[in-house]
Amino acid sequence: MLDAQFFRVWMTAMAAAVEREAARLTDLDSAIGDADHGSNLQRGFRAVAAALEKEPPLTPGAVLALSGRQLISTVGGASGPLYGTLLRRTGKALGEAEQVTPQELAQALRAGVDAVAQLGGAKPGDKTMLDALVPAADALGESFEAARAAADEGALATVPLQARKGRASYLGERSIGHQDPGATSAALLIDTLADVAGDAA
Amino acid sequence: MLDAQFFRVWMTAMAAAVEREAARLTDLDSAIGDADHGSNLQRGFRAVAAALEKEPPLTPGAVLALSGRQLISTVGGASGPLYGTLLRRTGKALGEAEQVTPQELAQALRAGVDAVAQLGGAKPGDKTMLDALVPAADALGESFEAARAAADEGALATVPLQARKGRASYLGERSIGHQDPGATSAALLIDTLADVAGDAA
Amino acid sequence: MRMLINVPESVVDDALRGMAAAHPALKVDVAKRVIVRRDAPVNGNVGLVSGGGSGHEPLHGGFVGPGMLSAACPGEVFTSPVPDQMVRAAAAVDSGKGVLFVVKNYTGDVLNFEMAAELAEDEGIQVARVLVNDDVAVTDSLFTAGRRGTGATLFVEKLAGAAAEEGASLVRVESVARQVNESSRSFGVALSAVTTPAKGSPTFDLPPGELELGIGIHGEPGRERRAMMTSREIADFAVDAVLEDLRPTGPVIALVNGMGATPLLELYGFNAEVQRVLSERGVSVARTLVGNYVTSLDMAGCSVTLCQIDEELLRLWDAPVETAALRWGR
Amino acid sequence: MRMLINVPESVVDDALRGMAAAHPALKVDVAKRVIVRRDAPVNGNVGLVSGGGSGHEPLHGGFVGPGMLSAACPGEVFTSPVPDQMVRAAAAVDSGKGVLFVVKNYTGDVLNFEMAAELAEDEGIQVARVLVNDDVAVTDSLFTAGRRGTGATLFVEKLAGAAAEEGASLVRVESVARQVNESSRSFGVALSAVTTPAKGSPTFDLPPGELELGIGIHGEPGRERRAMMTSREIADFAVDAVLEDLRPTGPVIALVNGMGATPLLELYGFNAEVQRVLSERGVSVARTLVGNYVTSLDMAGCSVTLCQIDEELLRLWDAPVETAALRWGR
Ligand SMILES: Nc1ncnc2c1ncn2[C@@H]1O[C@H](COP(=O)(O)OP(=O)(O)O)[C@@H](O)[C@H]1O
Ligand SMILES: Nc1ncnc2c1ncn2[C@@H]1O[C@H](COP(=O)(O)OP(=O)(O)O)[C@@H](O)[C@H]1O
Ligand SMILES: [Mg+2]
Ligand SMILES: [Mg+2]
Ligand SMILES: [Mg+2]
Ligand SMILES: [Mg+2]
Repeated sequence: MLDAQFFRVWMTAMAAAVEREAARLTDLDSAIGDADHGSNLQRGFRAVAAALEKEPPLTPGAVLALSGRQLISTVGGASGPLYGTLLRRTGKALGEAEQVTPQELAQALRAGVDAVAQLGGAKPGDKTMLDALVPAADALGESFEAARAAADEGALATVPLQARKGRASYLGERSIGHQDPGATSAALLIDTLADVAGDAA
Repeated sequence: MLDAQFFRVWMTAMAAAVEREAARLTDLDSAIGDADHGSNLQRGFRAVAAALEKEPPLTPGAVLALSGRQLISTVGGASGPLYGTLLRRTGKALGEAEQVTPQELAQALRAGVDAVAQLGGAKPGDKTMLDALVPAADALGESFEAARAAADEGALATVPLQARKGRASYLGERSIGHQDPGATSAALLIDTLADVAGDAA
Repeated sequence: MRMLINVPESVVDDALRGMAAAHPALKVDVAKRVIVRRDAPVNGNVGLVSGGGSGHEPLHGGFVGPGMLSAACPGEVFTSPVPDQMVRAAAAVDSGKGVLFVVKNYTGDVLNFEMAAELAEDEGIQVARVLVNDDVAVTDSLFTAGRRGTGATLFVEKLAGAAAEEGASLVRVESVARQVNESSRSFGVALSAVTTPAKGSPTFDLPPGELELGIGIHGEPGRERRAMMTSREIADFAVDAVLEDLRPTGPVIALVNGMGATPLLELYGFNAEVQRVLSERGVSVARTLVGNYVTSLDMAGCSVTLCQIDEELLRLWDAPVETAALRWGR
Repeated sequence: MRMLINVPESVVDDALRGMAAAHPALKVDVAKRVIVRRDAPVNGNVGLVSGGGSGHEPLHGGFVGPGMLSAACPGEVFTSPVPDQMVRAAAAVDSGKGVLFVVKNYTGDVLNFEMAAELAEDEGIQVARVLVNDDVAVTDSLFTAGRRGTGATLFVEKLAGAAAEEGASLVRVESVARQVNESSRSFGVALSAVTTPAKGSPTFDLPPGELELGIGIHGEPGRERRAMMTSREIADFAVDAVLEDLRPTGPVIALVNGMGATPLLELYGFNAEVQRVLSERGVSVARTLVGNYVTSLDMAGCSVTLCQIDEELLRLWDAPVETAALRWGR
């Protein structure tokens, strides 16, 4: 069972991962975007970590919902509302339970991912974060490690794609050959989840 | 004896010399000035050549006076009024004679150089065109070749000087170690005079 | 890094403090990142709010004031602001007649303004939104996020702002804004890449002697790279790209815009070429604005925006405006 | 070369054609290179004429109009104009009350305006001249050409222009101009060199990570090169350099000026630091102007100019002005 503590650790670990990977995410974004994805998420997850520390929510759902709200209020850009919605809607789907099963998380994540797709209007294959999130949500029912593998693979698979959403779409065919920054950070989010689950096991 | 034709050839040869050396003059000016001395003189001596061709003046004095007026009306910058005054006042000093001796030219050039010193307020050693013009005017009484040597030497001798006039003076000690562009073009003017005199001889 | 900054993290806050000091006619909330005209809310007037990533100055903060925007929300550099800012701005300028959000068509701006509109309506503020999407370099199709919002933003903000200043209803101000956007098209060219404070090096590598055609205002590379072109050739290319899409049937207002690092001397020279090609194409130009208005930090380059006008839009263009960056006609 | 030009030779002519198209309130004689306000000569008013090398736009042409310059004479890039232009300008604006030449203190400008003054007086025009020499980076001594004219030119042109617009006599306009110059000092910093069209490569080599302190506006290197400084450090250095020379005993107007390629976002941030150090030094700031006004083509960098004012100068500053680049208060 996964409790609020588990989710707080996940979010904090994600904040640390973003610090570590920020430059790489920004570099990816400079190739086909506007060179801010790393600093965007840095700003957001620093706020998440601070908020969770200040007043730690007591349920898994509340942890994610608070994290999502923080992202919405601090990130801006495309990734702020999208990641914010992902976490908020996943949190909402988890309800008020004090503990949740990995299966329940998988289902809730699916709801969060659907909300991202609805908000941004993207589909898998459009070279966005969904290319990592959708397969990860699918695989999470199986295991954390399967979700990690699916997310990583999904992120890598964005390289040959032509972007159809977000700034990268302005480049047309010139977006081909670069890995999508949002898919990369989404894989980081799932990787971190799997790390935390591995440590907890 | 030097006639109007001699002076027209001198001015035309100077126009050609400026075309040839413009990039070098501008480079010198970019080290301690504003990178325009070459193009300034190019603009001016093209206008001189065109004016002399259009309505060739009939006396040495008139050739130089017209040339000076052209420089004043087309060059701008520091060198426009200074070179313009040099030629105008040299021309004026030559009077209305149809032919002049090298001695008369030397005297007239001295008057022109004095006018430059008065207008710009510079003295030899200030790292300006005067560092070539003053010794050249002094040596011209002796021979054209002596004037050439004196001008070239004077221009070279500006390298170790600290500028006290013109833009280069803003640099303070950083002007040391660079040859003055105006002294360089002044040497070019005297070199050209010596060339033309050599060809005429 | 050749930047006049302290640290990348404080660039926007520093700029807002500097704006506050320079423009007493603006209320600048540095912490909350909202720039509001001092006399807001203006009784009887619709509020006009825009915003977007920083780095495009004077857009948007420089356009706040009588006759143009009521408030602006600056985001981080090249990052759209967050909904909290827009809600705060809407609350500050709403006189009860409602608020129009002017949103440049970028995924981030669209999503954040969308969330803000919902939140503001929850607070009882009537909100309408207009998307600006004028950049013909991006095809408006299912395969892109749609045309970007660039130079036309200035036209929308000026003309809708003039309507709002006259006391027009929200419906009317929105319809002016929509008409202006639909009547405007832009095309941009970069002679150099952008260096953002966060990244500290150019966002793409553009060797001297080459240029990017069809760039946006966020340091994204363009659609195509070519060997350097003359001002004349660039004007032909950009104006024709705009005209092909706009197909104006009447006079236009022209914005000949610098991307930030192109000297005004060059921009004016470019304007001469823009006017030449417009006259060759039989397009009559009612008004021309030349300058750095919708910029991309230290990018060298330019863009051309044309807005086809009718008598009413021309009247609104000539109407008084009193902002940091645009002023006339009082 | 990353320039938006046709050929280096036509840069100034092209720009003048572009100015003419953009500003119907100006009479631009492209061939003769004179920019005159359309209603000149204005009966009963002294004419105010300035000029200098091109590449400093909007200075001077952008400051022609009611309340500021009557006419401007643009030279080649970084090259002072020729006397013929100034004489023509003087003749175009003289209403019989005389003409004041505002001359930046560079050998070229000084000599050409001097010749022009003689020629204009031969034509029966009464001419006075004021030298602007505000740059504290250059020691005003026998060993230099004297302090350069930089940012204070804007103050002289605005304040003397306001006096002229009110119908003040030539003696009075000249004395305002002289007072403003004596009450103003500047200091400039470059973060990059300049590339002139004629040369096509940077006028000096400034590696990233270094800056030049005490630069002029013609791409000349400064007095000293240092490792890159923060905005805060630059503000301390520049403001202190100015204050040390000016020693103001009352309020000042501050011009926080961009050299051309520094983004407005950075300039506003720099202004915040300038205001901070001024307040730390106990100097009160009555008005602040932030923007690219006295530029050096594509140079990145900034300058600070302070002008100590009295009530009369403040009134003249606030007086209406209506030019391409400065407008307020009508
Ligand atoms: N419509 C969309 N749906 C899903 N993800 C998107 C969409 N648009 C952009 N993204 C994701 O957002 C990422 C960019 O985020 P970021 O750089 O932070 O924002 P911005 O593009 O506003 O600068 C992209 O790499 C992409 O994965
Ligand atoms: N006061 C002066 N007296 C004599 N020569 C001068 C004076 N000031 C400048 N010069 C000369 O003018 C040259 C620069 O000319 P130029 O570059 O054409 O003009 P500018 O300095 O206006 O750009 C200098 O190299 C110097 O020789
Ligand atoms: Mg981005
Ligand atoms: Mg020079
Ligand atoms: Mg962004
Ligand atoms: Mg010069």
